[in-house]
Amino acid sequence: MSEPLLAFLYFFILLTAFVAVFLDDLLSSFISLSVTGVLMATVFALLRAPDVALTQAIINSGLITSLLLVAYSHTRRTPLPSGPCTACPSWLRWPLAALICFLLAVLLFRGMYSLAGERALETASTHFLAETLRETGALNVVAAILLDYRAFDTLGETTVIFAAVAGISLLLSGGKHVRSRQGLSFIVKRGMALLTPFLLLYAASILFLGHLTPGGGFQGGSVFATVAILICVVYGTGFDASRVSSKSKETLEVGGALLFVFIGLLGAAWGGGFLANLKGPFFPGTPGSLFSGGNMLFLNLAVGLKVGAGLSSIFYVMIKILEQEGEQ
Amino acid sequence: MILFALWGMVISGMIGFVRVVTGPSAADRLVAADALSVIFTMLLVLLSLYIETPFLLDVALAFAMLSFADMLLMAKYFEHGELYK
Amino acid sequence: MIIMSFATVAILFSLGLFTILVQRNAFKTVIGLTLMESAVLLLFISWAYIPEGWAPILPLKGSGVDPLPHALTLTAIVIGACDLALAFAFIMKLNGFEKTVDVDSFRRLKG
Amino acid sequence: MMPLLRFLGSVCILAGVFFSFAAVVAILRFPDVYTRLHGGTKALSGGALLILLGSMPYAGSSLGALKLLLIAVFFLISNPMASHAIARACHRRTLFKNFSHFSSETPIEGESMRE
Repeated sequence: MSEPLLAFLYFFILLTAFVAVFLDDLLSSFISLSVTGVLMATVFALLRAPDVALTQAIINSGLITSLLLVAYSHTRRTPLPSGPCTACPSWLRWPLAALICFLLAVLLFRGMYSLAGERALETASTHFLAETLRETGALNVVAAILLDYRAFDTLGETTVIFAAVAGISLLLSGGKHVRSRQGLSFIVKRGMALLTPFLLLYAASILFLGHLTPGGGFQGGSVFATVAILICVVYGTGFDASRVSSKSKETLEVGGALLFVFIGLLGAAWGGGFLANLKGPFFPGTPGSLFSGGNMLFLNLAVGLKVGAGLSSIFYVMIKILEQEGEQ
Repeated sequence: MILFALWGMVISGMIGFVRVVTGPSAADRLVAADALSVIFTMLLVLLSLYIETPFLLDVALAFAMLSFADMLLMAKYFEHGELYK
Repeated sequence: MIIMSFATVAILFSLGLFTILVQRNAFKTVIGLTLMESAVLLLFISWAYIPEGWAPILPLKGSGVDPLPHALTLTAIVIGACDLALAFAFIMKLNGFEKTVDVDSFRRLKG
Repeated sequence: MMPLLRFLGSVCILAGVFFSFAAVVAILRFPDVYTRLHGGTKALSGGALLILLGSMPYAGSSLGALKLLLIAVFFLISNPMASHAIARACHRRTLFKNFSHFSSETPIEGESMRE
């Protein structure tokens, strides 16, 4: 296996992390943060985890960097904080913190070093790898774990997203709906008109093939939200609000959650317990085909609706604040 | 041979990162970020050939799209900011 | 090979903590938070790696890698991204009040 | 037939890596933003295209080759657009503050001019 390549990637991650922390200019620390995220995705791919690599690549550059840039351009006019720290003398703050963190690093490494025994598959993982095709009909073992063996946990995760979306729209609400026509230049608008259907098609393919190839509800929903951001950015928020109004985004989001719970109740009504897959009314189908994972396809659709609508409403609220500030 | 190409892309990624750090103005950092996103997509493509898992091509395409979205976001919302020293 | 990833995890985690302790800019605190979170993800995945393993997609060419930590990491990434989005919203709101991004000035806000 | 394709593919990949390396060095060494943008994006698009086309015979299945072609098409559309957006943002921002040798051309009256 390529040990030196992995070692160099680890070194590159640490380098970008140091730059992201110690550089005063905010833009370069954001870019180095997104480079750290991409290198993380590359390392995950090298460590044979394509599902996690896809999620990390999408969430890091689709969600974290975009939100960071929007929040940063909102605070562009405020001066950067500098000068002596008011709480405690700065000579005490730097060396003390450095000492504490160095000790923490040594302790962490010591603890992990003692646990780094010979790695073998535990009983649970061997069961998953062996039985997934028979018990759930899905090919992607990680999606099978997420959507069939631990589907209730995924329901909890979608409620976390629901709480985050509600919190953000509550925090940044207020202010009239801005109908700004101010978008990017003409070439980018025509180009986006050419490109948007293919982006949506690719997002749908990630969403619906979640149980066969790496992908699933969250990743597909995030790509849908990114397309929503692109439309907001390129054509201006007025264009986006008139196409998919925020009311319909909320109904889509709540609809996704209700679909998830309905599928669970359907399994329970069939006598197989809440969110039961093959014990419930769903059939496994031929292993490689689209309708093969029992209720996984519909669960992915529900999660995708929820995440896509939720994240795009987050972006719309944040970009609306930006447009308002631009108007004054 | 593909490992050599992988090493080439990682080193060019490192050099591109130097421009992100030393770029005098935000515009240079934008340019370097655009170049880095292309280089890391190529890194993911070559990686998917090197370890023979064809699923990483989805990761590369998804990452290419999303970094393109970030470029447009940066280009737009930095117009009214201090972009060029 | 596992030792390298453990060293990276330890350094990344303590670097994130150092950023939160020292930096005064609210954005740097969020960057420190992101670094700590990705360090934990790296720990999960490097623990799940088995030297001659293949990706856990079923027509397995050989012995599979441990799929359980992958599922946990997926949940961790999504939830981590959600609370970062909330952190950005807080920064935008606080910047609306205080007109600055300095963490010390946020302390004066009471209630 | 396949070894010939793989040989041609490896030549394309190495050429692509060389072009990417040249593009990155161009970004590092050129004097100001516009030349860096010009050099970086053009050579990098060429390098990326060469790597993608060169790695088609190495892709496992024909589906993999189709995905590589998809990525190449996406690059052909999105890369020029991204660099256009950056150049335009930079151009409208500077409004010739620092460029004496440019002709006194008035800035482009795009519909979204706000200053």
